[in-house]
This record gives sequence, structure tokens and C-alpha cells, in this order.
Amino acid sequence: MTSVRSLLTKPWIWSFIGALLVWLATIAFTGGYGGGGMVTAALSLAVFTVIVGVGQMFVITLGPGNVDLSLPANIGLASAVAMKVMDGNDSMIAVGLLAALACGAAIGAANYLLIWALRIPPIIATLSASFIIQSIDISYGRGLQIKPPPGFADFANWQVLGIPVLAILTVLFTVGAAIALQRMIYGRSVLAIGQNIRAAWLAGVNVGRIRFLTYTLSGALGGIDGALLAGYFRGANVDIGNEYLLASIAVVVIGGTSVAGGKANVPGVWGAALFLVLLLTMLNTFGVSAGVRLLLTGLIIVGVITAAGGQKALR
Amino acid sequence: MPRGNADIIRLNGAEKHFGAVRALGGVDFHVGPGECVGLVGHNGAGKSTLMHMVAGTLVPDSGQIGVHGDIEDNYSVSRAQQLGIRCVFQELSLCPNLNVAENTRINHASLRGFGWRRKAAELIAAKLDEIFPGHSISASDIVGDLSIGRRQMVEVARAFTVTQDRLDLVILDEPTSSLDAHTAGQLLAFVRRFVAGGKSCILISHVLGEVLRNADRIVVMRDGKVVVADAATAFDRNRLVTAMGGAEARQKIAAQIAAAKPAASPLRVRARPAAQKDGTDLVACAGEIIGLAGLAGHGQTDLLLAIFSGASRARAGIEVTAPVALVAGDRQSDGIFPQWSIAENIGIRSLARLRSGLLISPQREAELAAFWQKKIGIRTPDMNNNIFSLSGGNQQKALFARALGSDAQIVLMDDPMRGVDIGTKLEVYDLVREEAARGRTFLWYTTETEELDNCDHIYVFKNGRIVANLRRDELTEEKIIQSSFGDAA
Amino acid sequence: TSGKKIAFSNNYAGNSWRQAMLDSYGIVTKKAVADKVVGAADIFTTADKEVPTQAAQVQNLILQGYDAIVINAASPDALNGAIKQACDAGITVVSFDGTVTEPCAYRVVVDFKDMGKQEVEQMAKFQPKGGNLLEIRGLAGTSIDDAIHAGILEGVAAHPEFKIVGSVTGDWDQTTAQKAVATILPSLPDIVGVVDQGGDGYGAAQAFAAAGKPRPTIIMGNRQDELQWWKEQKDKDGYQTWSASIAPGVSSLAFWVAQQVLDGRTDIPHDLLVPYLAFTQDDFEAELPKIPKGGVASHEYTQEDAIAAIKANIK
Amino acid sequence: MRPEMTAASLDTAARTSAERGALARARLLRGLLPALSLALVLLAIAWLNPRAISYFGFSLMLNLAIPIALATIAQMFVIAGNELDLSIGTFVGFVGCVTATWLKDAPLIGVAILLGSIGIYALLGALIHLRNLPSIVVTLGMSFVWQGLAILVLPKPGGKAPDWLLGLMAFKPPFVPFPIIAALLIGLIVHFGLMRTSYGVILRGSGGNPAALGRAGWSLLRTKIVLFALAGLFGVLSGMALIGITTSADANIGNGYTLLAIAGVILGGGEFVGGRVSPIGAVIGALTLALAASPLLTFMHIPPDWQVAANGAILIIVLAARVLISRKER
Ligand SMILES: Nc1ncnc2c1ncn2[C@@H]1O[C@H](COP(=O)(O)OP(=O)(O)OP(=O)(O)O)[C@@H](O)[C@H]1O
Ligand SMILES: Nc1ncnc2c1ncn2[C@@H]1O[C@H](COP(=O)(O)OP(=O)(O)OP(=O)(O)O)[C@@H](O)[C@H]1O
Ligand SMILES: [Mg+2]
Ligand SMILES: [Mg+2]
Repeated sequence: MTSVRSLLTKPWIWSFIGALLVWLATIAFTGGYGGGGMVTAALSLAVFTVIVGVGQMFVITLGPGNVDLSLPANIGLASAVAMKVMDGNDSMIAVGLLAALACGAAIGAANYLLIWALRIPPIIATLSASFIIQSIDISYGRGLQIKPPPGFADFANWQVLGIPVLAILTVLFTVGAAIALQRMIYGRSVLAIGQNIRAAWLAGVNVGRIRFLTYTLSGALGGIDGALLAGYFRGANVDIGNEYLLASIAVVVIGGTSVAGGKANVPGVWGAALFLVLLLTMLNTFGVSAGVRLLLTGLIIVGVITAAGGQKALR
Repeated sequence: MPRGNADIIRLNGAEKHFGAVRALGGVDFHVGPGECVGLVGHNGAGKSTLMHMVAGTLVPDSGQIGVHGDIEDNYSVSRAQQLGIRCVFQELSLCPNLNVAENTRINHASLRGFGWRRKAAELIAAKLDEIFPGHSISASDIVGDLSIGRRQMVEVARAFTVTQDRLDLVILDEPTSSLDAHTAGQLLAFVRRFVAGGKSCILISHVLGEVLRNADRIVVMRDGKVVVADAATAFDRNRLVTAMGGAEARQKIAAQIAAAKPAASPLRVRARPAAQKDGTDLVACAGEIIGLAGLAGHGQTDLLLAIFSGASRARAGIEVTAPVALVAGDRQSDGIFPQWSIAENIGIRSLARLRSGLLISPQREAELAAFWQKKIGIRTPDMNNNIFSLSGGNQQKALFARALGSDAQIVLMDDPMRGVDIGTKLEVYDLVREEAARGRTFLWYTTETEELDNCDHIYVFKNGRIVANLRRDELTEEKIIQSSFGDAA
Repeated sequence: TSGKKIAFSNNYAGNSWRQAMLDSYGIVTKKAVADKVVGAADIFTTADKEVPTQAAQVQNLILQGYDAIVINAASPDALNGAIKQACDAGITVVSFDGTVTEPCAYRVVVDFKDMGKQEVEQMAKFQPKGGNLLEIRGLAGTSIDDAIHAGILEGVAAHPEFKIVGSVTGDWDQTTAQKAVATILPSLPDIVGVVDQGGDGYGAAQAFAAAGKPRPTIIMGNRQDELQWWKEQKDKDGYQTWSASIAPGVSSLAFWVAQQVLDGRTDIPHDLLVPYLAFTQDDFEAELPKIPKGGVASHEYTQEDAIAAIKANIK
Repeated sequence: MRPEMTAASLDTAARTSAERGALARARLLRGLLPALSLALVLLAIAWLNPRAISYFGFSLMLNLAIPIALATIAQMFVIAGNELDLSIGTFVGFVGCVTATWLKDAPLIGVAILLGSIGIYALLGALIHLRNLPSIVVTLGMSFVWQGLAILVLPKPGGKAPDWLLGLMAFKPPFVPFPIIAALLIGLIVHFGLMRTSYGVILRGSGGNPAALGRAGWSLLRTKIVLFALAGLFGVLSGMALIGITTSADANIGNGYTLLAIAGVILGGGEFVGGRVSPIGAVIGALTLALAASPLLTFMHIPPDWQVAANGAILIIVLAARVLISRKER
């Protein structure tokens, strides 16, 4: 009983409860039909949100105003880079992934360069950067849908007992991210900067380096995500990352990370990503019109966050 | 209770719990008209909590509040305001984005309508002139641009401004903690005039001399209870310290220091203030305690920050040869990580040493925290509690623990004793001397002259420059004041 | 008209259709300028399909002193204010694809409603027994989506053997479509056919494959990857379907219409109906090699084509 | 024994008044930065297309900046209370749809819907305060709600703005173009309300130090409700102004305003936390964005592939110019 109660105080539990409720509502509607398939589909799709969500989480944790709005453009460009490098060739998969990673990391580093050298607020720096990246992508990819090599496409769709392998790998990755956040100097430094950048500096945290690393990490994760998305959706395209502008922020905050900075948690990103996909599943299954679907999506998000409630402020 | 000479405020059996912590355990407290009540007690004794009840910002779990002889059932801030009770809180309560006049408006619901800005500006300017002659603060200054000392001045002056509500009692919770000796003197002189005019005041301070000299009656708190309350004349320093408990046997301030110091210890810091034209350097060697004195805001903190950043990257005029840690005085903006536990707040400066392998070991972190909790006496049932569950002074102790528990050989202290109680101060003085004897170097900026007794060397600052370099045996308060006010060299 | 300046106002460039549209336009106008048919033909593109940005763009083109504006509008009605200002300034406005309702403008229209109806007619040929259909809709709140949807409903009404059992929003985007289909598939009964709006057929096919469901008849949208997939299936087991979409090269037709108006022709109707571009089982393979990899089938119009189209529309 | 040394402290006063002069200059410069950015963009436009600098030119270039300025002001109220509104764009779209339908066909119901939506904004403020919720998530959820409602009100583009609104937005005053007058009016009115009135101080204080405000007896619930209601009000004005210009509506019409409004507030010298905002700055920021994003771009004749990039580059250059100036000041 007490363990249940202590579980309920965890900020991330609400996103999982929300996901569970939405799933139950859906299979109640179909009379239990297709419940397993929905979970499989949700896991496959949530993976992509989780990967960018983790990067966005570290950025948002750096404190008010920190956010990476360049992720959609980044994902789009990296997907094109990965597919062009792979060029439908199974032997080039690893090289393509590395290229996407490098492309994303370079974008992240450039973002921080703008923020640092020109003292531009991150929200505007990354927004401006995203315009530039989009242009690069259009002129590089010409808006063409470039196909992945068959081996990579199969890998992106590979399932074991109905569980996507990509999801398993992503779980491992998020465990690593959670450890980095709570138990490594890097994560502690991010949390410190998010709470009070000046105090962090005076406590010996290398503020500049940690911020640089964080934006680069977010960019690199966007890059990898772009490559994986192109594999899963069978082709790179400029718009492939569009929905992750809002989704990456949404999973972070619905998952219980504080937008005021300095407080983050990784499990919540998973919970919130599953919640959002299952919500889409539910509304598609109910067969409501687009207007009603959007309306219900919004009301349910507000409802879940209200039920979860905020943290009591100290003093 | 007859209305004629009724107490301004009376609390009976006030109790307050914060979770497991009992902050107040049945306190009786009252203030009469025309008296200045001194309130002292160790860090976490419950002084600020008690004052929050008086000011209406916290509601007691049980107990009664009476004001001007009437029992108040729905006591609140605005009710207190109507009844003539104001409070200067320990944590600064100004809005940094507003200017001084606008901050004044916040405390006066009646300052509105046409011309309120002018009225507010005149009101606060007049009060500042009255309390702190020569204060150099303008009503149009944005509070965020002011130094912490000036902010404290504004807040104090604001509490004494009167519009339509009456003013009977002003609570001053550690009002002098960020003021230099000169300004603190101005404030206390004003308090005496205020009380002489028939009004009342509650004065909380860890500088016992201030309380002894200015209060009519002194109330001593300990662990959430009032232990003694008596006329000020019935106390002396010893009796106060004894009543507060914890520091009974500790009266040997600065008796025997620097007895056996190695003759030629290695240089640790050589620094020249940016404004220094005459080539004077601040020099600190291993094992030395260096004092930085002078009026508040004359470049001491700037030099400490310059030395701090000089440790990680080359800076002109600064030479630092060992790792540096800093104890912040303005703990809200420079020290505390508000989301974290006490243990995490202490460990942040020592993360590299708390690792086993790549990961930070929670066990070692807890050990470090437990060690310093004991050594420096941080009052809390659990070091995993949030840092804000500590009283102001205990938060400051955690910042000391952060610096002293680190691998830093040079410790910079930026007026670090703000809000620290006398018992702890004495312990920290000993600790600093002990660590210095082991070879650590301390650079210690302080606004409390008596703390300079602990230093080997004192540099006096004025207008961002070093104007005097005194050995400890040359040190007297007159000399410091003389150099602080004298012509710049 | 050798001294006349024609501007092209476009609101998005990030997908293969738009790229093909820009390409066709570029090829035709460069030649027209070189041949001194018109003085200048500049292209202006804004990001992200935003109505207010495009409205501002049109207003700025007025200031630039162009004689005609060819526009692919972000909204049929919401740009009317700006279009009217242009007309009032004596500028000829020709809209296509995203047409505008302002009466003073010319519209090069494709009969989207008929296209939707044809989808069901064709489906009836491939699935004479009828059965369950899944509908993938376009961007919610747009007129094209509305028109195609209305056509599909009309078709289904004419063919009661079909029943639409699920409807999702695909935003004309392969990724979004695939995701939406993936979330609804687990809960759907067996599907015999997918009716869509073009550009999303390939994503739907992927979603069916990933969910392990049998392959239905999917109406395609003239993109290279759709036709390629069609060919693969046809080679495998004689799979049959139909493909239709508006040709991106209709931009060049719009250009010639503008040129003709500037040339002083006053008999041109304001609404010009042009056929959509459809491929059948017999002719799609011939077209396939002509489409760039990852691109979309197109057709460039000549001045003669335009004159012929105008003539066909004069009743 | 604390000597009162008045002569000596006068000396301190002299020192600090010089210091204060420097501070005041720095603050003034910081306050002027948004205006400088705007001037920079205008100069570039004048150089590229002198024809644009005219009564007709300004009317055309700036009229779509009015709804942006209003949305920016709405966002500014929310930011002043340390919150962020991710729904303002879709809210503007929703208002637009209502304006083009109900407000024209059944004005009373239309007015009731718009007032009700301002009420919902106020309720959101209350909810956020009472449950201590992160405004970003709540408004993110609301952005879907508004967009859903917009599509339900107007399933496909269309509708028509009420005639009085069309007349108002097409108003041609003598000498000074209407958008400039409107921008001035918006900036000055909001400046007066937020920066000069006594309750404006309380509203800004609630962002600067909410705890202190609570300790002084002010209701933080009330300040939050007022700030959100004002955001709703200006959101409504923005949606109506937008439809007055475009003449008819589209459910997706306002989507881009969310980011534009945030960028405008920041460009205008506002900060995300601490109640530091400037209404005049916000209006100027919105005008700068509107000019830089479209007219400047259109006049520059950039190859189509790179037009979107130029949009980003202009933003960066405008902000970087500010940095160069504020660097000097240090
Ligand atoms: N001189 C200073 N005074 C006050 N705050 C400072 C100062 N220098 C740096 N800071 C704080 O630290 C933050 C980061 O500064 P900076 O990037 O120089 O640190 P850093 O790169 O970690 O330093 P270093 O390279 O010395 O390790 C600043 O945003 C500021 O809040
Ligand atoms: N918001 C709170 N949550 C939890 N505990 C609290 C809170 N406020 C105060 N306390 C606890 O109540 C006790 C009394 O604190 P209080 O601030 O009144 O002490 P104080 O006498 O003012 O000390 P100091 O001299 O250090 O300011 C302390 O043990 C403190 O930790
Ligand atoms: Mg206290
Ligand atoms: Mg002091």
C-alpha cells in the first residue's frame, strides 16, 4: 500500500496511467479486438518520439528558455543524409547512421554556437537555425523521397514476439540516459545549471561545456532519429520530423520534467510517448472527425496534467 | 484584556509543524507598545517561523493570536497590515524587475489613482533619507540592479513607510545581515528613535551586540520554544550565549592563532583589482587567512569572482595556483540549488571524488553529507530533505560544507556568515583556522569587523581598489573605518 | 508581353510534388524569358504553408510592381483580401492547385470531386464483390480535402457494396498517413481497399505490411515510390490498381494563362477546368522510368497547350 | 560604536551616482535596442525598394503586422506572469473562424462566444495557479482544443468578415498609414496599462517575485486570472484584426502565430522569467519580425531554395546586431 502511494507521488507515473486508461478505453470500444496489435504499433511509433524526447529533455532541463526548435528540420536533413549515404546499399548502413549522427551533432553544435557567440535566446536561435537547415535540406534532397536499403528497412520493422526490436534497444538507451542524468557528473551538472546557472558556475560546474554538450547531444539524437524514421517509413523526406516539434516538447513536460529547469525524469518520456500514440489510436478507432479528434486530444492532455497536479512549491 | 495599554500582538501556545519537523512547539510571545523586543536563538530555533505568524503569512497549527487586545480568528497578511504590523522578512521580498517606487506601491494598496508614482517615489525617498542619510539610492532604480546591501536598505525603509493604514509594529528579521557596519549603525539608530516615538519593533539578529545595545527586552528561543524572556539589561553576552545553548563552553575567540605558521609557504593567489592603478597586489600564501574589509560593495566581491574565474582560465593580473571553491553569501542567487536535497547541495562541488567508476556513488555522497552534518551541525532529521527545509542559517552551513568538503586548496568566502548564529560562527571560525593550519588558504570578505580578528592579513577596499594592507596586530576597527572612508590613495 | 513581369507566389517547397511543380515552372519560364516572351518570371516561396505569411508576400509583390501573380494559395478564401488588393492595383492573378475564390482571380482547377468519385468507380472494377474500405484524408480544414472526400462519399453512395469502416487523417504526407493507418489497423476488420488523396498510398501499404495484414487494393497518387511499389506487386502476382493526382506541371499552365491575359485576351473564363493526371494498369509502367527517383509524375505545358485548354473552356 | 560619518558617505554617494548614470545609460540602450533593430530592417527595405517607403507601401507592408502585434501582446501578458502560451496561434485561428461565421451571421452569439473564450482563458489562469500546473502543457493541450473547435466551426475555409470590421481594417486616415497608427495605439495603451497604472505594477510584480507579492497580501490567483484574461482579450483582437484583413477565414490561419509571438516578445526585450517585459518593445518586435520575414525577403530576390534560409538568417542578423551594440555598452 505504501509502495503504491509512493509510486503515485512519482511525477512520471501519471503519463503511464494515462496511457493505460486510453488503451483500456480503446479495447473496450473494440471489445478486446486488436489490443495486442495496438501495443505493438504504439511501441514502434513511440520509439521515435522517445529518442528526440530524451534530447529535448536534457535541453529543457538546462533552464527556462532552453529548447531545441530545430529538431524537425534536423531530423529531415539527417534522414536525407542517411539515405543518400546508404544509397540503397546494405553495406553502407553503418556509415549512413554515422553520417546522420554527425550531421545532427553538427547542427546541435551550430545551435549552441549561435546561442553562445551571438547571445541569442535559444528559442530564437534554434528557430532561425531550423529555417536554414530546411533550406539546406530542400536544396540537398530536392524534396525527393529517398529509399532506405532493404536491410535497414527490415531492421526498422523487425519484431520479436510482437515487440519491436527498435523499442527494446531504445529502452536500453533510455536506461543509460536515466543513469547519465542522475548518476553521472554530466547529468548532475545539467540539473545544477537548470536550477541556477550562476550558482552552478560558482560551484565549479563548467557551464559552457555542459551547455555545448547538451545541445550537441540533442542534435545528435535528432540525427539518429532521422535515419531511423527514414528506415521505418521507407524513405527520407523534408517533412518527416515535423510532428516532433510539439511532440518532443510534449513528451518531456507531460512526462513530468519541469519546464522551469533543473528537474527531469526519463521514464516519463516513455509514458508520455506511449500515451500520445495510444491517444491517436483511440481517437482513430472511435472514428471521430478531425475536429473532434483534435478537441478530445487537447482536453485529455489538459485532463491528465490536471489529475497529476503540480508539485507543491517550497516556501 | 483592557484595551488601553493592550499588547500590540500576543501569541499564545503557537505551534507549527513542517512535516516531521516541529518548528514551533507552543510559544507564548508578546510585544507591548513602545518597546523593542530582541529575538535571538540558534539557526533553526524558529524565530522566522514565529515572525511569519505575527505577520500573518503563516497560520499556526494551533494557538491563538491577539492584536491590540482582540482575538483574531481570520488573521492574514492584509489584516496584519490594517492593524499596523509590518515585516521585513529574512529572505528579500522585493520584486527585482520593478523599481524602488513600484516596490513601495506593492506594500500599499492605497497607493493608486492619479499621481501614485510620484507619491510612492516621494514616500520611499523620504524614508530612505530619514533612515540612511547619504544612501545614494534613487526611487527610479530597478531593484535588480542594486547590490544586496542596498536592496536590504530599500526593504527596511519600505516597511517604515506609512500611507493610510496605521503603523505600530515593524518586525526586522536579520535586517543587518547584508549591511556594512556604517549602514547597520544608521538603521539601529533609527530603530531607537522609532521606539522612542512610542512605536514597537522586533529585532532579530545573530550579532548579539546589536540586540544587547538596542532591545528593551530580549526573548531567547531554542528548538522551537521560548527559553528565557527578560529585560535587556538583565543579559550580557555570556548569558545570551548560554541561554541559546550549544555554545556554552566556547568563549576563546581568536585567542591563539597563527602561532606556528611555516615561514615560507608557497604562493597561492596573487591578484590585482581591475581598478588598481598603483601596482598593489593581494597576495595569499598557503595556510593564510586573508581578510577583505571596507564598506559593502567596494570591489571585494568583484575581486573574489575575478580570482574564481582566474582559476579556470587565464586572466590578466590574476595568478591562482590551486583549485578554488567559493562560499556564497547571497545564497539565493549564488549558492542554493532549490530542487535538491541538502546532501546533493553539499556534494555538487565534489562530484569527481564521489564517483566509483563512471557513476556517482550515492553512498559516498551520503557519507560526505553525514560527515559534514556532524562536523558543522546542520540541524535536520534527514540530509535527504530539500535544502529549503533548512532555516536560513543552516542553509548557509550547507554551503560551507560544500566548499570545505571539496578538494579546493583556496576557499573564497563572500561575506559568508550572513544569518549564521553565534554558536555556529564560533565553530566555523575554529574550523577555518584548523583548515588553514593544514595548509588551506582562505580569502574572507566580511562586513562584520570582529570576524577580521581571525585573519592574518587584512586588505581594506575602497572604490574597487585596495587602500590599506593591515597585519592582524595592526588591526583596529578605527583603522578600518578610517581607511574605508579616507581619500583614495 | 516581352516587357511584362510575372511573379510566382508559393507557400511550401518541402515535398516532391512541390519540387516537381517548381521544376516544371522553372523550365518553362526560363525558356519564356530567354525567348523574350515575358520580361521576368520570379519565384517566391514562403515556409510552412502559412496563410498570413503568404498574404504578406502577395502584398509585397504588389509593391514590387509585377504585372501578374501566379499563385498556389495556402487557403482558398483567407487570401482573398490580399488578392483583391492585387486586382485593385491592376495585377492579373492566376491561381492553381490551391485556388482562390476571389472572383477577380483566374482559377486553373482540377475537378477533385470527380477524382474522389473515380477512385470508388475504379475500386469497384478491382473489387467487384465490394467490402470494407479505409479512407485516408488530407489536411483537415482545407477545400481540396473536402472536395475529394465529398467525391468519395458520392462514389460509395453509388456503390452500396462498399462501406467505409475507418477514416484517418494523413495530411497528404506519407509519414503521417503511415502512422495514422498503423494506429487504426489493429482495430479494423478486413479491408479490401484504401481510398486516399494521393501521396499517401505507399505509406498505407507499408502500414499494412508492418501490421501483418493482407494487402488491400490501394489507390495510388502518381509518386514514383507508389508506382514502383505497384509495379513490384504487379510483377509478383498481377496486382491491379489505379493512380490519380493533379500534375505538378499545372504550374506552367497557370503561367501561360497569365501570359495570355497580359497579352490582352479578354475572353478567358475565370474558371478553367483541366483534367487530373491518371494512370491505369496499362500505362503506368511506361511513365515510371520518366519520373525521377523519389519524385512525382508530371507534365509540362506549352503555350499551345494553354491556348487549347482555354479554348476548350470557352463554351 | 558605529560612527556616523556623513561627509564620508557623501563621497560614496558621488561614486555611486556615476555608477548609476552608467547603469541608466545601459538600461536606456537596452530599451532602445528593439527600435534599432526595426530601424535597421527599414533601412534595408528602403535601400532595396525605395518605392516601399510610402503611404501605400507602409499600408501594405504593415497591415498584416497588426494581428501579429496583438498576438505578441497577448503572449507578453502570459510571459509577464512567468508562464508561456503555446496555444495563442490556434486560438487566433479559432477566433478568426468565429469572426467570419457567427460574428457576421449572428453577432450576439458571436460576441458571446468570443467573451466566453476570454473567460476560458481566465479559467486556465486559475487552473494553472490553483493546481500549480506547468502552463506549457496546459496550453499545448489547449492548442489542440482551439484547433479542433476551429475546424468544427469552419470545416472548410470560407466565411466572411463582418462589414464593419472590413471597413475598420481598410480605414485610410490622412498622412499616416493606418497600421502605423494602430501599432502606436496598441503599444501606448498597453504600455500605460501595464507599466504605468498601479495594478500593472502588481501584475508585473507577480512575475518578478510571486512569493513577495503573496507576503504583501496580494492574491496571486487574481493576478494570474487577469494576465490570462488579458492574453485572451488580445488574442481575440488579433483574430478579429486578421480576419478584417484577409476578409475570410481558414481553420489553420493562425498556427504560425505561436512562435512569432514568442519571438516578438523576446525580440522586444522581454525575458522568459522574472516579469521583465516591454509592451512597446513587443509591438516593435512584432513589426520587425513581420517586416523581416516578408517584405525584406521578397525584395531581396533570393533563389527559391534559399528563401527560407534567408528568413532565418535575417532573424539571426537582426539579433546579432543587438548583441554587438550591447557588447559595446559593457
Ligand atoms: N564574471 C562573472 N560574473 C558572474 N557570472 C558569471 C561570470 N562569468 C560567468 N558567469 C556565469 O556563468 C555562465 C557561463 O559562463 P562561461 O561560459 O564563461 O562559463 P564556463 O565556460 O563554465 O567557464 P570556464 O571556461 O572558466 O570553465 C554565465 O552565463 C554566467 O551566468
Ligand atoms: N517551509 C518549511 N519546510 C520545512 N521545514 C521548515 C520550513 N520552514 C522552516 N522549517 C523548519 O522550521 C525550523 C525553524 O525554522 P526558522 O526559519 O523559523 O528558524 P530561524 O530561527 O529563523 O533560523 P535562522 O536564524 O537560521 O534564520 C527549522 O528547523 C526549519 O528547518
Ligand atoms: Mg530565520
Ligand atoms: Mg553583516
